[in-house]
Amino acid sequence: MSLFQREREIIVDNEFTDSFDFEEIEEFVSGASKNLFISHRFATSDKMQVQPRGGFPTYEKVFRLYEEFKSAGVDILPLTIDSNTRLNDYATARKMLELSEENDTDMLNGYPLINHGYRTTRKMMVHFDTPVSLRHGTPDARLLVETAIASGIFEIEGGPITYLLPYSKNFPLDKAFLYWKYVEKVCAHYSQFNEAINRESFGPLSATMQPPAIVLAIQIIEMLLSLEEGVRSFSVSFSQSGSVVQDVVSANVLKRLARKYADTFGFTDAAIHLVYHQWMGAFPRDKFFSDSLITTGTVIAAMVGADKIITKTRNEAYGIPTKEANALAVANVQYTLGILRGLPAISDEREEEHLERMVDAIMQAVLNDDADTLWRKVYNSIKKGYIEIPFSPHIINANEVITVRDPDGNIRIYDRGRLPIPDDCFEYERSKIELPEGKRVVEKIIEDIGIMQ
Amino acid sequence: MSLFQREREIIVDNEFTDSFDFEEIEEFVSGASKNLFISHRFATSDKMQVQPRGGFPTYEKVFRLYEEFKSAGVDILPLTIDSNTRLNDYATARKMLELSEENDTDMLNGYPLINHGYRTTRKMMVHFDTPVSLRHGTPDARLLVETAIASGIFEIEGGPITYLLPYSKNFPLDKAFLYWKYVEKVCAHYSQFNEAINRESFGPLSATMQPPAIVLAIQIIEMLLSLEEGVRSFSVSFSQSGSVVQDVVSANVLKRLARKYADTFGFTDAAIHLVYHQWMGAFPRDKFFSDSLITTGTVIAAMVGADKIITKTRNEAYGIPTKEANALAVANVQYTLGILRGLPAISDEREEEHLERMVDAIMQAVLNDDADTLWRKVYNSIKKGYIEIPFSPHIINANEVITVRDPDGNIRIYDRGRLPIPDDCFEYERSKIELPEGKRVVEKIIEDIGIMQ
Amino acid sequence: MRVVTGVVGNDVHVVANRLIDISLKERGFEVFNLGVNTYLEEFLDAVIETDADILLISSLNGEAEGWCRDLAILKSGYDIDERVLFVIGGNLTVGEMSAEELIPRYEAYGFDLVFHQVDLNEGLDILENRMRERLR
Amino acid sequence: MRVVTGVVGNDVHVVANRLIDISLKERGFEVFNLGVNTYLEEFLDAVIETDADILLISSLNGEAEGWCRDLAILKSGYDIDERVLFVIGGNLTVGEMSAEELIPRYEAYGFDLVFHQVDLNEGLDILENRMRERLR
Ligand code: B12
Ligand code: B12
Repeated sequence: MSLFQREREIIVDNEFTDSFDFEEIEEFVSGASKNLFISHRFATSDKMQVQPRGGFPTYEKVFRLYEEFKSAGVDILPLTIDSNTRLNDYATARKMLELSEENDTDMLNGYPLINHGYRTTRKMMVHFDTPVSLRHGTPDARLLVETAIASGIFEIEGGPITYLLPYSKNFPLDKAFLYWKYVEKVCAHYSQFNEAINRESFGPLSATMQPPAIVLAIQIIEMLLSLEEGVRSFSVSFSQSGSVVQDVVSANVLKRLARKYADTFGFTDAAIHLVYHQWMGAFPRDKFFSDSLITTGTVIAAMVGADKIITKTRNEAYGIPTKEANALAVANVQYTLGILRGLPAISDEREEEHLERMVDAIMQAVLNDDADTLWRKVYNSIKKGYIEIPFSPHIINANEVITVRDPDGNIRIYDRGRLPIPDDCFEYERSKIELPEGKRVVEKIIEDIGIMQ
Repeated sequence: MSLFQREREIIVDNEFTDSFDFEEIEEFVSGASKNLFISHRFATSDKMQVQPRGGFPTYEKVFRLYEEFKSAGVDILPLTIDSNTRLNDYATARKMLELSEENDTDMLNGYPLINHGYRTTRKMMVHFDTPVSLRHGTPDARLLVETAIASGIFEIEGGPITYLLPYSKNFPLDKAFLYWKYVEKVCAHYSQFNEAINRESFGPLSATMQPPAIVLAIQIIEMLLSLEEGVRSFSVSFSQSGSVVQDVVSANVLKRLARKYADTFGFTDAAIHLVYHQWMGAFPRDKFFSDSLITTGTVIAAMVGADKIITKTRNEAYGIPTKEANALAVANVQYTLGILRGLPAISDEREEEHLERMVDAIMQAVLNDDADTLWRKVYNSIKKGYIEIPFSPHIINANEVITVRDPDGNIRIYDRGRLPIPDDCFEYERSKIELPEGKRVVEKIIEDIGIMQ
Repeated sequence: MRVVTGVVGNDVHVVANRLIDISLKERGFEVFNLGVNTYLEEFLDAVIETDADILLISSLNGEAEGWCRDLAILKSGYDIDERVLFVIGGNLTVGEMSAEELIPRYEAYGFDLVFHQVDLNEGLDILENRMRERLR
Repeated sequence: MRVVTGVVGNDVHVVANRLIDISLKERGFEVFNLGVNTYLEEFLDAVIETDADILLISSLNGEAEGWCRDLAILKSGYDIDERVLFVIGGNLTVGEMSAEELIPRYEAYGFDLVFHQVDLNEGLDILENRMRERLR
């Protein structure tokens, strides 16, 4: 038995899991319906795939949620995991699940996949015969991903940076890298048997004033870390920035650079997809305004040419959406995509070159690090502040970069911290910023955070 | 007294009007608040002006409608006239108004302006101190426009073609031209005393499969007919076509050509504005889909750079909207305009040149007609079928042009009838059309009419 | 089978009328289309002139009720065959009203089939079925 | 005046917390910001350590109630000055619940001021007024 296989045995041998039958699971994956694979869907459909978020504690409620989504015309189903499971606290998750089942109220903010187990969960996945995407935010997702794939969930979101810096205060970074290395390997392993398991990075980060240069660099890095372990179907992503042009520029550059870096690293056979998240920041309280914001995001997604769109709901400012509100958003987005015709191909050469140079510069700084492996280079770069995420709650995050919006709504770098971008690029960014006489930067930032409200 | 003034005296001397005091009216216009003039608003604001449609029988209901609009953040108020008044049937309008007042139900589908009279109506206009746009659809709008301006309504929609061919079955065309000549003169006359009275053409026409070449030619013609009589502030318009690129192309060409023809005719001092109508065709029955369609239209309006947008409501497929539904649309449109930032400047040179050549060709054919005045040239051109409106109910309309959508949703000319467009342009149009094997043109047209449903 | 059709009153919405024309012809009816802006008297005249089996009225702009409430009175003045089927469809009220509330009213005015916000071909299918039943 | 602040429980929503920090400082408070992911015990420890006048807790992810229902019991174990003001604000429930239903619950847990979906500065204005009243 290989070392890796031994590690897997240990991981899945847990008092909260029923025994893992790896042989049976491989057989299941080998024979699984192509319809369960988003990688297959991407390969065979030109339509932008519509995917909401969502998960409930009990099997029945998720089942009903999926039915609702299906009748709204969903393309990809989500499975959002509860926060105890995210923190590997399966005991609490079990207790809360039991309470939820007994009292018919939700005591968890998602589906405790480990407690339900793959044998049960698989029934649902096979029943709906639709690709499912695992949404979690777990630094140590090893057992979760084993269970997900065994259940028939063939897309795994996240990554060592994007599921850590925005989601955690002090989880050790090096551990996150190693745990995710395991996840990549498992995904690569199962990809041999049938269509590829798709991995997706989480580009929205903290969803607040993220400069595209940072988002894109992180997307490319997580893609490379994944491809290095053998994954061959990967989605890079980002979220609506608040400026249409900036979204278009980000999409064009991200598509180009992701391909370039994948090829340079020798992964010419990897399929790369683009995912667009509707506005991830603070939503308006008015539900009709939220609808408008959602539709606007859909139009932009179509303009940037995304392969998949991840939807929000009119309840966003309030709380976890009801299944009805969630399905309504899916139906509206599908309707909007259906009526959008004759979209122009847009580009902005100057901005694209500018962004490309910044991303390349960050990538060079990372790749030039002395360490021997890519993940260590990245780890060092984060510690050195070459990479950081504005509004990350994590203690290791440099917290030096400051961004504000220019008059067109583009997010610009006001203070570059230790970001290794060329001086002239930084000057260009600064030149775009207009701070009205007497207005302090913080006031501007507060205003900029709330632009959709 | 001039001949024209004598004509005016006759027109306003009507058993349904209270006596017209022209001197007082001129004084009123001279001293009127600048806020009542949309021409002034256009000159002093860069913001896209948001205007709904709407009108009710009684003064009180219009008052409450305006209050609702104001609190939704409206920029321009509408006054939609009832259909009896449109047909100059003031007796029926009076009866129905009385019934409406007595029974507190609406027996008219708009405001019977003649019956209310200018003295009463002016109170409302002065109270709200906001530009009001007169929406009617009246071939003989002479008395209506006299009353409107005397009331403080300083924007008049319509024109001899656009308020006739889509709105009437057999009203004589030559009469329409002469009656509208009167309207233009009155508008020009009052424009001397204060800011200019704005005239607006109705570009949506029959709102069904209108090819841009026809729309643009008619817009330019109505503009010239108006400027000829001394009007100096004019809005050309068109409605959402169903293809984003086609809208952008139409807007770019219309702005360019309207200016060009105005200048060529010596009206270099005329201010020309662009108005965009949200989707005017068949709406979906689902009200949330209607919201999505409305928001999509708002995004496109912003992309084409309209000076004003005219809104629809989520009730469109059902009936005359309630004031609440109407105001909701205004609020949503304002919200959407508020969050749209960093819009790209789009153009499509090839399509623009192509459209420009078609419009120029139609204009040349019209201008080359033997007649001595522009309105007669236009009149002849319509009779000859050089100009026609698909899906016009009017008996004089040629009804030969057939249009279908290409795969990108652009409306293309399938049969050019007697439209004087160059052969190579027509070939280009035809080359874009793809009719699936075995599909009949009518099936395709039916499908194309219902694309937003 | 002969059908007289058109749009009643001061209504200029011609699009559905054009489609009805096409669809009726495709279904094998002989169609006399009076177009938009047609008054009730004109419809009844045409029914008699053409010896039609069906009168199929459209109304879209919400005015239908005002124009049709006098149908019964008017009918009695004409010598119209009992067997002529009176059909009306489109958007039959100003504002919003449920079909349950609306249909009985129009039936009371003298219509045999009433289609409020019903798709054209759905309505014409029902019409054809009704005519087939009659023939049996 | 000293304020201890932070986001309670497993909640990582840091944006409001950063803004609260700035706004409190601007208003002249001495701020001890424990950041996100802070447990109730840590808050109470900090109040005692810093001799704070106000404890201002945020919660955004809907978990607040689970973490705060034991406040009273916990408080009794500490020797906390009667005069310390307990404030909580943010998005205080999973899903939707009206403020009328929600505020009394949190008051019962031992909070003096409860702001559910209330804007930051609106809340801080009220807080300042309350503190001024006390000083009188
Ligand atoms: C295009 C349009 C126009 C065009 C018409 C161009 C033309 N000459 O045809 C223009 C812009 C000129 C126009 C003008 C007006 N319109 Co208009 N218009 C529309 C719109 C947007 C689409 C109509 C259309 O063409 N649909 C496509 C065709 C294929 O479908 P349809 O007409 O809905 O018919 C379907 C069914 O009803 C059915 N059907 C029709 N007849 C029959 C008969 C039978 C037997 C059966 C079974 C089925 C059937 O078949 C069709 C296909 O399924 C509708 C709103 C909507 N539906 O989205 C408003 C609408 C019909 N208009 C309306 C009004 C009020 C007007 C105006 C009075 C202006 C105003 N105050 O706003 C004017 C004046 C018209 C007049 N004097 O009649 C109202 C009617 C209100 C009501 N019923 O309460 C509507 C509903 C809009 C609204 N919500 O206010 N309009
Ligand atoms: C950005 C965001 C994120 C980012 C956070 C990045 C970061 N590290 O900060 C990311 C994407 C990582 C994220 C993750 C998650 N999020 Co989140 N997120 C949001 C979002 C869209 C905006 C929050 C924000 O930054 N707003 C801007 C700031 C300035 O405003 P604010 O936080 O709303 O606070 C205002 C007031 O509440 C007030 N306030 C706050 N504290 C206090 C205190 C006092 C005393 C006073 C007076 C006022 C006050 O002041 C602020 C300004 O007015 C909200 C939805 C929304 N509001 O639109 C959801 C939301 C808060 N998230 C939610 C959830 C559930 C999650 C997740 C669990 C994932 C999931 N299941 O979907 C995770 C995990 C987080 C965790 N473990 O805690 C839910 C909470 C549900 C509930 N309460 O019922 C929300 C409401 C979305 C939703 N409708 O589902 N999220």
